[in-house]
Amino acid sequence: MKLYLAFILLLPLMGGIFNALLGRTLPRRVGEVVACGVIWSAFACAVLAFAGFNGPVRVEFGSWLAAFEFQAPIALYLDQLSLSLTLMITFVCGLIHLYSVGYMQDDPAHARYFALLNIFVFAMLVLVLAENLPLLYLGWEGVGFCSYALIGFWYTEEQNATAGRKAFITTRIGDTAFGIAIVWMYQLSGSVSITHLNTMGTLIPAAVVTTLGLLLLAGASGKSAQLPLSVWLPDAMAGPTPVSAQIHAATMVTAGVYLLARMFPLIGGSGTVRAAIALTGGITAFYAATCACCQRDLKRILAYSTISQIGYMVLGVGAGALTGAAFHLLTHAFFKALLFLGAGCAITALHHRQDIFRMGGLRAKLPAVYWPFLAGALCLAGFPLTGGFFSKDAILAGVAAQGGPLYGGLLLLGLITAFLTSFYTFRMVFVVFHGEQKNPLPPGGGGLGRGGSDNSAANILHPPPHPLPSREGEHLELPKIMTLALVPLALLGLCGGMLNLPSYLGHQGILDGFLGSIPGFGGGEKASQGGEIVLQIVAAILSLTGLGLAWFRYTGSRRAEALAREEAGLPGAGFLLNGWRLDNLYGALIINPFKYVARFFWKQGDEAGIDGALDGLARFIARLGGLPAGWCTGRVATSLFGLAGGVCVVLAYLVWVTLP
Amino acid sequence: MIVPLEHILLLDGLLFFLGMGGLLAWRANLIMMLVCIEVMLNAVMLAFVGGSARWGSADGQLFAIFIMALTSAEVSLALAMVVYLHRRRKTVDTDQFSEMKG
Amino acid sequence: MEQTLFYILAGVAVIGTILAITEKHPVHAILYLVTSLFSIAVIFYLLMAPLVAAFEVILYAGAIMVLFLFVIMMLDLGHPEKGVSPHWREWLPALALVGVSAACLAIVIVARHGSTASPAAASLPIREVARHLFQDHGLAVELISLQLLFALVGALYLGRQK
Amino acid sequence: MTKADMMALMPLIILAGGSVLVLLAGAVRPGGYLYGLAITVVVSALAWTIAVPATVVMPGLAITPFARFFAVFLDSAGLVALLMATGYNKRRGIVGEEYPATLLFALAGMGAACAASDLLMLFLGLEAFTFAFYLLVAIERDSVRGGEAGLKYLLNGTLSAAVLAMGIALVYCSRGTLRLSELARQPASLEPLFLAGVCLILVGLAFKLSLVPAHLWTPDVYQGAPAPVTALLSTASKGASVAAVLLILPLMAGWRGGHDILWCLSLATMVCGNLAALVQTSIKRLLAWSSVAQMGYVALAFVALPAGGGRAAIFYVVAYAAAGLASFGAVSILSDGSDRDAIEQYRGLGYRNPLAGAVLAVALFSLAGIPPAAGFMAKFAVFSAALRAGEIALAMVGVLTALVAVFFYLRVVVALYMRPVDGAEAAARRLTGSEALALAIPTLVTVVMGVYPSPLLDLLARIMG
Amino acid sequence: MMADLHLLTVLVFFPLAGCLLMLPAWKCPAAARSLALGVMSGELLLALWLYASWQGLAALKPALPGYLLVEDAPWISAFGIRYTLGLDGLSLLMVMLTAFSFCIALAVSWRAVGEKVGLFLALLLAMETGIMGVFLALDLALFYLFWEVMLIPMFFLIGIWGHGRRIYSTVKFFLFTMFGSLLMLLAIIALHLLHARQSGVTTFGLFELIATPLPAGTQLWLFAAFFLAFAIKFPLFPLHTWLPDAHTDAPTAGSVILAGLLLKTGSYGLIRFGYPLFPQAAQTLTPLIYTLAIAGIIYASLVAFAQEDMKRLIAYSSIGHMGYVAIGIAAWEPVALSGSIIQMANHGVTTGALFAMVGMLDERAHTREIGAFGGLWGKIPLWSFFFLIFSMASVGLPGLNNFVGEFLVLAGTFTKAPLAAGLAFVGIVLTLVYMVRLVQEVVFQVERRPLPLADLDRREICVLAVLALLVVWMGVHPAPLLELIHGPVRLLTGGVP
Repeated sequence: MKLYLAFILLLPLMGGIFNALLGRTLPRRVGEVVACGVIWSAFACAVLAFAGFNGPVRVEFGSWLAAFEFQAPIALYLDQLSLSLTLMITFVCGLIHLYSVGYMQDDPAHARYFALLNIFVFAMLVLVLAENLPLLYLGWEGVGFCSYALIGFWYTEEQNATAGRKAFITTRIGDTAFGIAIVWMYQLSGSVSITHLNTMGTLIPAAVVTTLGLLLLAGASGKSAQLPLSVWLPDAMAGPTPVSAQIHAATMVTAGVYLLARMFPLIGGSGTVRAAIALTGGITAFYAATCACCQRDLKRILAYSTISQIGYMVLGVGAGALTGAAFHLLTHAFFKALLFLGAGCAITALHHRQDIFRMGGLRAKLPAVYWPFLAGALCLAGFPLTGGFFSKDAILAGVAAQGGPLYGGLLLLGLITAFLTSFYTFRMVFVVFHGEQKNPLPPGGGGLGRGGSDNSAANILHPPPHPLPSREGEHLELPKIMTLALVPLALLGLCGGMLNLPSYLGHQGILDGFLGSIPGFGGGEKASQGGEIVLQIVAAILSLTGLGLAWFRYTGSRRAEALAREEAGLPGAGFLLNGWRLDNLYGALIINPFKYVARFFWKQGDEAGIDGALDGLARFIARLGGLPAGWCTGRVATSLFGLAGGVCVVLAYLVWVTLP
Repeated sequence: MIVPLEHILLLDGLLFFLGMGGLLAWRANLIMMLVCIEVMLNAVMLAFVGGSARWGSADGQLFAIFIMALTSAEVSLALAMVVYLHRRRKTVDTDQFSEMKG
Repeated sequence: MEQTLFYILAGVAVIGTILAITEKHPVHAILYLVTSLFSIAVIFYLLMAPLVAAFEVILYAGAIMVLFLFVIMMLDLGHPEKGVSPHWREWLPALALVGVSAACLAIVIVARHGSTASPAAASLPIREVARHLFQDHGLAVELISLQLLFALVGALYLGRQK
Repeated sequence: MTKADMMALMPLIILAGGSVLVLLAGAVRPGGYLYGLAITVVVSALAWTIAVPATVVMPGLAITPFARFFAVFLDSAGLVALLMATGYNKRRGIVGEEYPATLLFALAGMGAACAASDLLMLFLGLEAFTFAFYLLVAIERDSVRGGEAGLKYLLNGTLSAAVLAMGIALVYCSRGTLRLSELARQPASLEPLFLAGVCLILVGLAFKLSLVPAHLWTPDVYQGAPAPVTALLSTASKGASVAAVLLILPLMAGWRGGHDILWCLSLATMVCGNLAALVQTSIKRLLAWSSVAQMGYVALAFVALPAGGGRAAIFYVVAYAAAGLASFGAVSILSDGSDRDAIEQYRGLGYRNPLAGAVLAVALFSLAGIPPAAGFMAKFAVFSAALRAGEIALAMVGVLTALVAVFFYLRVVVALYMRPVDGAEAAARRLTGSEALALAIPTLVTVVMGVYPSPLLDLLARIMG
Repeated sequence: MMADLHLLTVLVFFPLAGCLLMLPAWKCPAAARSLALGVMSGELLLALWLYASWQGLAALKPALPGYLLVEDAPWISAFGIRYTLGLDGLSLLMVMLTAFSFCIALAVSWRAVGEKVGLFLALLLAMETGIMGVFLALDLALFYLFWEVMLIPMFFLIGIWGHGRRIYSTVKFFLFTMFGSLLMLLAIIALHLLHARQSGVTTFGLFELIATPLPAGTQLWLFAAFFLAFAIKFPLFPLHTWLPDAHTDAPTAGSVILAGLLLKTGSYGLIRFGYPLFPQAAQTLTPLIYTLAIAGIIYASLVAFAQEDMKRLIAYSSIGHMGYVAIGIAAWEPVALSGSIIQMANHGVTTGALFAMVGMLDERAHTREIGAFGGLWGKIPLWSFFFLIFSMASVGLPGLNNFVGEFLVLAGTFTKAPLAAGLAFVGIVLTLVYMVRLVQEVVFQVERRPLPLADLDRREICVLAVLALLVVWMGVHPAPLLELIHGPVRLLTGGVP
């Protein structure tokens, strides 16, 4: 097991280093083979580990941070949760790597790309497998860095680089809370081992647990793009599409969910924390779904949907439905990767155009993309019997089982969100793949529709990274590997439900059984079977309604009118398009004051204040020097006066002293 | 001792400070400044002679004689310098010799 | 008798000095000063220092003052109308400074402990003084003679025309 | 006078006789060899002082280890100044036997002052060397400034001589003796008249040490005098005056007021000297003000006399003298040819004339009290004495003014090394052997004293008993 | 046996010997360079050899508990000053850092310094002696001597080979540091006198003086003087303004040494002298130190964000990073202190590397204005690659070196002062903000001004590769270093040897 784990981690790392150091000099193919090879080998190792798995193991490789009682060795912890995530990560990422070979075939910077992608996988795996929090933090920050570098991959565009920076900084704000939580836990228990900490729940005062939980929630919000730190994710779509798939759908954003689930035995003891988690998740899910309804950039729709779906998972964690959350995490990884990759195919085919209003009718032109994409969309929309349906339902059932006004409200919110999800998903599907493509492009090219986009979000609809020769009307030939990679994901997405069928279908779900033994996962009230069935029926109806509404609006004769009206801008659409204008809010509240204060401190604090005071002091002293120097007039009489004055003063002093 | 030492000292203090006052005031004429210095040194001699008389020791008188010798040496050099400077600047006003200052 | 003489001489010396240092005409000033010096010489004599008194007359009132006169005449400074005598504004700070100092010194002198016990010392014979001078202060004599030599050297050096 | 007395006095006799000899030789045959002759005289006096450890007490003079130490110190300074002057005077047209002879006489006077055992000898010694300096300062007859400087020094000097003599007279009137040893034996209560006398003596010596307020002549005289003369004036004469003060201070050892006077002198001198140096543009004036300031630290050591301040003062003045000789020596070399005096004109000279530049830099760092130069050890000694004496406030002021001092010393260093040379100037003249020696000796002393001051400190400890 | 070799003396004075040997090689740059290289690498080898054998040395149990090597000889007996050098784990780490940084400084100035090469190298060597002395001296007077000695070469280095307002900067640097150290000198003397008064022994030996019982008020004043000197070197807000100027205007080698070593002397002094000598006073002032350090972190990070000059930005980042060191010291807790010490080494490597890289860029482009660059990844990828690594190290990315120090500091500090540690965490975000801005504007985006830039040459690659390896090694496997300082830290924080 130690060997497997070592390989799982080392292979991607080595691949990354190999590509970073040598990738530029070696033939392209070598780099690609190495990059994909290491991930698949890691997957193989994961499978082997799965096969040999018989209970949680802790493996220590060496010391890392070791100072007195602070011990954070390089130690891994393989249990059911980390194992299943490892499997998922290596598998999905493997597919994404393969896909990338096709997607990036024209990009000269492939070495950097694959190096980062590999290191990203490594970091994610460290995050998942870490036994102690500092190591987890290493992975945590590692994915942050890789996402930064990958989002800004096409760095020549300022927006891309800025988006990367935004992602890095925003997630780091959350990380800070996480970091504080780590050192706090160390202070409380003298240890940073996750397994040890999870046994401490009862020994720590409730108020402290609550604070810790909130700190962890803040950390998770950063990585998982939950409110209020969700703003980075939509912008992060600036990166290459496989990157979006890998980072912002399948792996990195789930880190927060993973963290909360991992630490649930510690923090779940506090009702406040649970409620806060659930509330964050629920509101985020709703928030992102509303935003997704109005987006016109294909990838941004998916981005908001990701936020929304992660919101579900967080909601699930908050409701104690950890298994449900994990279940949704897995299925979401499959179908969201699928959707991104499919979207990538479409975008590639359209010369890196992402505005859905400029698309249409792709069903005929790209059938190999359409059908897997549709499968993904069905999952996302929670179409009955797909994987997404079951997993989302598991969460909602968990919420329902909690009862009470708060969770009741959240359930309602979740259901509305489900409806919205279905609507925007199929809006996307129908607009992109059905109907006719809407040409011509506005003059000047660039592939951007500027109509009605008086908002900053339109800036994110970036032009192609590498200006391609204008071959309008033509579609690029997609490399086969790109479309092939969609197939397994589509199958997994559709059949993902098999992983954990609801118990009313006869027996305990696979995941329920598998994960149940992990501390915390067994908990959470189970909904009654009847209630669960009712809930599923409601959800199915909502999903279908959403689908129907989208069908009604975006196909056939109404399509043109709807699109025209949306392009002109619906009332309130700008608000939703810009994600409730959170960016503007933060800009006004934080960023601009920050810049102002920075400059103020520099100019007024350092230069005018401290330096000015010191220079002034120096000048003052120099002026003071003029006094004794000015006394020296050069006339003899002055110096004689000095001497005589000395005599006078001394004698006067003597008189003063000796004669009382 | 014909008079108390204090009286001699008072006289000599008076002369000494008269000389000093003159020295300070007569900045316009170098010769007069030297004259004033003579007055001062003379007063010092008076003090020594008074002290000698008070204590009955020869040291005071000898000191006075030495001062006299010293004075003549200094005056001769000083007057040479007056001549030297007067030759260059045609003045004995010491305020004129203030090229260096600050 | 001697006491009275002392005070008269002291008065003469002070007045002579005051006149000397306030006189505008350098030659007159020198003459006033000579007067003062003579009276001081007599005081020296009264104070049983005949040798010093003699030197005072010979050296001070004689040689040095003549030297002054010589230089004044050589440089043709004997024209008071050309020279500038100190303005009262120049006298004022000088007098203030000096006045305070003199007053302080006077206080110190007057406050002297045990002032009354002034023994009337016998006059030291000149032979005794001379023996003292060359026996105890032979080195000082050498030093001062060297200094006189260098006064000569210096005066020659500075006075030499190019 | 016994043979032993003669042996002990020999250095003084050599110097005095040497000065007459030089005068005579110059009268017979003028020429540059006179400097060589003078150097020989100084070296032999120096060698004699070191080689013949005699201790005699005569009326007026007491050849004690203290005096012998100062004799060595002063003769070395004189030697360096002579070495410096050989080339400088030739270039500046100061010919004739007067210069070396007067210098030797000055050394003899200083030696006498340091060895004085009564106030008469002290006075005569002090006046002898001051007198010699009247001539030396004005010795450059072509220079307008020389004459002016000579006049200023003369007038101030005679006034201070009068004050000093007056002080001695008062002391004499009060006690009836001139012997230092008898005067230092203190009665239960000190007579005001006596104290007034001592105070006046102090003021007279303050002139020699250029302590505030009797310091105003210093910048003018230093600037006007030829650089080698300034070097000697600022070092040896200070050394002799420090010795004189150390001889005088026991007279008022038990008097609190003496401490207060010195305290004020020290404070005012440190503050005024360092502040005024800040605004100087002429390098000689800067060094002059700095020497004023340095004497403030010496005065600080005087304040701390009961706590080992005497040793600190001597150490300080030796360190200062080494640095002062080095700096004025370097200035005399760097300024030659032209009348280079403004700091601005020294830009880039550190490269044109590396040895002189480096020596100046080392000297300035020493003056600034930055290790490993001797100045640091000197400040260390002074401050530790001051703190031991409980003078915390004065030590703080000393430290802060030392910081100010660092600034103006650095200004010169900056000019030497960090400003571009303007214009293409002729390559530097090669230094003559004597000049190089004159630079090397004080620099070496500065560095060695800074790194390994133990021997000197131990020697001083023995001397000061 | 090893004590007989006087290794510490060699360590301190070997560079000085090299400096003197430079005199004959004055006129020949090539000879001067090879001489300096020989001396510096010899020094590095010696340091590394000491490191390799430190456990053996520890087993020999020299005179002082916890020390590996000690040398002691009378020096200025009149003042009670002794020549005492001692090497423990903490010193050894600093010695290695010193020897290493000087090699780096030499390497980066190999071509950059074209004129007065002999003088330049002589000054570097002289400074190495001074800094080595600071890290090894155990006698307060000796320490002070070295402390001052190291300033002079730096003064010349900045003043002669610097850029911009170099004279203003160098004088400011000198005066600032002198200000603090002069007061420290008084405090040292006062401590010595107090000790002498109590025990009758005149000594400046650290361990004798530690034993001096002091009344609280006195202790506070003395500590304040020490602290001022160290805080200026650190530099702590608001005494930091010399640093941006000095760094910006210094030549590259100067910046490397300044950042790598001179700042460390402040923290080293606080650890070695300040806290052990005045424990109660330090305790009293701890809130102040926290406040200053955190204010410094936040303030410097904000100001860094507004900078337009790359070097200045990195200079401000130094202030922020050293703030963590200060916090760790203030906590005076084993974990935090270990973190601080490690962070000292880390900061030396990382920031030194960043300065070196900016220097390389400056050599090529003759500007350091952030606005002049852009898109360097496309133009000089190697440079950009290394720059990215070092800047990520600087922001404390786990797996790279700075994280180790910062995290240990924060973990340790949190046990003592949660609020301080929490606020310091905020600083991490701020660090990221300005560093990422720098990276983005310089490395990414498009070229803003056409500059003739060539990528790194072989010498530069070697230098940076070594640094990068070190950055990674110290980030991934800091255990040997932590082990090295374990003993000293335990002793310092009150453990038994």
